[in-house]
Amino acid sequence: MAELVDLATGVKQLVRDGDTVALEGFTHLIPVAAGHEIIRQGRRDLTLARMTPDIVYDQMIGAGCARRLVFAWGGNPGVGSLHRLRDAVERGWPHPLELDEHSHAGMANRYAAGASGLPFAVLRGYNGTDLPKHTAGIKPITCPFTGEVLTAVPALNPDVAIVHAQRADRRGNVQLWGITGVQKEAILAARRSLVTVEEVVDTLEEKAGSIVLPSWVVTFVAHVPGGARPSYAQGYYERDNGFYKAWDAISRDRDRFGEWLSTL
Amino acid sequence: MAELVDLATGVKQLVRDGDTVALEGFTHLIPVAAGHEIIRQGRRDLTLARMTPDIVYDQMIGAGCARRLVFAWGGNPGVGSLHRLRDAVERGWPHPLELDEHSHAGMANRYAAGASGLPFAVLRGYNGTDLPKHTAGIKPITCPFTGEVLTAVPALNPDVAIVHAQRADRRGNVQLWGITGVQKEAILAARRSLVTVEEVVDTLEEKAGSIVLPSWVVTFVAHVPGGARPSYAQGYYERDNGFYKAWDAISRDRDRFGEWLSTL
Amino acid sequence: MTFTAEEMMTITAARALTGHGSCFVGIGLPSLAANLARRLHNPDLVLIYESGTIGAKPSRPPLSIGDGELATTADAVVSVPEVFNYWLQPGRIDVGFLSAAQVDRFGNLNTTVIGGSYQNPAVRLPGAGGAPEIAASCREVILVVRQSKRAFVERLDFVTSVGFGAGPGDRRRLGLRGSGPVMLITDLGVLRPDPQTCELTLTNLHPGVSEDAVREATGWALKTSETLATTKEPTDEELAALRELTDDDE
Amino acid sequence: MTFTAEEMMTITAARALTGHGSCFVGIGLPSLAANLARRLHNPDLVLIYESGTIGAKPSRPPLSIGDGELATTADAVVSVPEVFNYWLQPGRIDVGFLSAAQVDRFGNLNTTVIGGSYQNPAVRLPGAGGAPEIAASCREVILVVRQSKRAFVERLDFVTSVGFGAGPGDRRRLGLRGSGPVMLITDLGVLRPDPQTCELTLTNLHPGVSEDAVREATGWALKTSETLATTKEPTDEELAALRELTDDDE
Repeated sequence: MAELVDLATGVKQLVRDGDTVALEGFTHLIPVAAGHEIIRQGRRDLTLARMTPDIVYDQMIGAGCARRLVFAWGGNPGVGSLHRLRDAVERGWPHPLELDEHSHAGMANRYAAGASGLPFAVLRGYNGTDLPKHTAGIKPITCPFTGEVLTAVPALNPDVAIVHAQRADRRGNVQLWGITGVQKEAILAARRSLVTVEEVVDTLEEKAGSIVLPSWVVTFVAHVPGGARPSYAQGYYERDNGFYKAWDAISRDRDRFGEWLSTL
Repeated sequence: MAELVDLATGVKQLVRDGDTVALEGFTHLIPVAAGHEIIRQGRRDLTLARMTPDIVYDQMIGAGCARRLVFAWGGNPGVGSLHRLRDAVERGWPHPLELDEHSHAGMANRYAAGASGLPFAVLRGYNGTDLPKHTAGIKPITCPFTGEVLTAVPALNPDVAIVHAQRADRRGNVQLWGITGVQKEAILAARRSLVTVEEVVDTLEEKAGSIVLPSWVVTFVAHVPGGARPSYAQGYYERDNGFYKAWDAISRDRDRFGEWLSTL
Repeated sequence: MTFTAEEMMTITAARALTGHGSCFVGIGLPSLAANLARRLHNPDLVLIYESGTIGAKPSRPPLSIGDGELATTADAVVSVPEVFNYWLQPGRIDVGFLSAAQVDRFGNLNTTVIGGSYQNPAVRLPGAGGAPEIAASCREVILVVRQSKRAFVERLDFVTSVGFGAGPGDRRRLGLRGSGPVMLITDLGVLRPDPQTCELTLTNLHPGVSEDAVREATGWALKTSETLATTKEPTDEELAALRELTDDDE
Repeated sequence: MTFTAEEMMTITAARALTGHGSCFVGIGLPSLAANLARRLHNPDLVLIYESGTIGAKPSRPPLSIGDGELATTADAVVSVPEVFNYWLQPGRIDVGFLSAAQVDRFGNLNTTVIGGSYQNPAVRLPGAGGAPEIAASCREVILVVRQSKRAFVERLDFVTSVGFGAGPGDRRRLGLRGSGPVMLITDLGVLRPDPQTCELTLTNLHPGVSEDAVREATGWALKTSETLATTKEPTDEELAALRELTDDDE
């Protein structure tokens, strides 16, 4: 059963240097506060996995937490580049960043295979692209019935998955709704997990479009209101589009980024 | 976009002799009325697919509609045998029935592969059992990353999928809730589809735990209140456990079954 | 209170769920036993039915694995592909409960055909359902079968679900990741796999049952554990709870 | 009304969705054009975003593909694995809309790296996202790229998504089941694949644009269709609807 802890304790107990850590949330419910806590705790050499690294991963990469990035799309949605990610890849600052690069379909299937206890997933994907030349985890696989050649990608089983949700009950059952992305798969694929939530309630009420992650598949739940800002939490707060735009200027410059980091 | 039709028209337009037809609904929302209409229209040589053939398939087999059964568990839940199914398999009455026999996990994955446009699915299953000796669609497949040997099953893409749902709107969008089984996969895997519904409403209201099948992936919707009886439709009526028990006696005997059939 | 062999079997099955977190439940006696365990000594036991209901808390034992009350009381209702792929297959469920028409000394099960051939069987049984993957993937499996020479056979007519296959090492060779059967509960006693040979061996007699009676109801040369014990009689509390559950049943 | 090249491009893209049933929408101009089409001439167009929102009906173009309004107005919200596996991959979506930093004469796209090597690129772009599978699986693909020599290149620095590969027959050889790019809409005109060679060929000039201007903004020896036409100017209705949509945007 999931234990209710504070954010610092949850991160400290779960995230170790060198771990593969997935912070998921597809535009919605991005666990930003947990990412900041990982920065504050000074974690290093992480393999950071995420379908769409956005500004929280830009921050973690700029802060020097990451050795490797597992991803499909790294940008500031609707704004432009992730400048800390680019600085790491293009100029090795603050240190070089290895890439394990996939497509969205590939990443989604990697998590789904991980959640399913399978070593790989099969999809129609990557054929004719240059990705298989640079990403080891893309291989052909032949259908034993039709002979058709498809693509296999390896399961992604993070050491730690972290997601943000709208609410949990006191027993640690977690409920989220709206765009729920690949969060269920990330939690079920991971060895350990942390869910930050807007609210802890006595009883989860029914809610259309919601999914529930039962307490017994979650390690820790932490009450972190606003923990998804500047992304949004449907029913709680809107996306802070202004900050996404402001991040472009903050992150372009190493010194301005350093100033931002010192305030964290 | 799905067209609203009456049941007889829907079945007539979609189901042809020799088709592979899947009537799905896992205990809940079994499309019994549609099965009866197939019997009345005298369809023959059907390949009937269903995870859990229960009394509606017993009736269709007894009526001589089926040449082949694709399934995982054929019984009268909580009661016992399906006597018409047994009579067909054990004594070839009214004519022999070929079996394409899987496990639940295998059938669920076959539909999921079908819905995904893949020729096969991968699972941990069947190893050490006698099923692969008798079912052609069970083959080993090797993980290209770990070398582990798993099991592949072929996609199931019915010519026609038929399901029952609580309601649809006038544009043909379908909503169902409660235990939703493998219905979405069956509809998405099929070439053509029919959904019978308890109610046709102007607008679908939000409903916790519901799934929506958009109109553009459904061929026909037919308004058939009570169309899942004697199974149940959550929010509309309960399971008629008495009929499931009564079916045991009706179906044991060819003559009593014939009498029942003549009243259909 | 006096009790029947059937009640002793169900209560033994319920007791076997002590300390377990989650249970993949088939219909019939397993469902009854799992619901009894929730009422008696394991209120937090998570029941998972293959209809996709996770954490169901039915007030009465359901007649089928897809009863409406399972959905309305569940923590989560997921699709059938999801319950098998995301929940059962990865081995995250502690206990699977299975029954069968035939069981052999290695806990392999037949629910497919009896007699004749596969194509032309004397008796066609319902088939596999979820059993092969429950037997493969749950961390532990508890078997519940009424004991008779017809059911406890030297050789299965069909292997639907694997216990220990042909003996030690077979589960690993077959890639089955759960540890397999930990006990076979019958209306006469309890058999457990021998740690060396994996052969199901008599470890418990239910009260009033003789070793000979068990032997006569077994189709193979049954071995008896050196530490053969007698099952504790059902307590009044256990019997009362069980009867309350079954009285509800029509 | 007067109009900008950007407006002409967006309106051309919206017009291209006439008669289509469903559209897999990326963020930015594709989303704007798809929402414009819904307002103008295709109110039933089903918009599918890779965030899992199927049948979204946003009142204003979303800033990101995961905006809350997409979920609250959608017919169905599904998981990200499901939107790719059950909805995109089987080829049930009519049109995919894609843009890119680089495009070549066969409509192949680069959104990964520019200059240097993959390991040490001069410019690291965001990467593939959903594009490779959108390009592979939608029945048709519409490309929208602002035209310049930097973007319209002889040779891509990286193939992220496949149009026609190296030419006729390549899509079939690669197992890509959609029919590939049907048009490339730019701020200067429209290119369509030649039916024989698959090479993108100039078929339309936007009003006031010369063939030479297009040629100069193209990094390969651009061919012109024998039936070169001029794009119809935006109507007042089209411009009004577009400006209403973009004025809403912060």
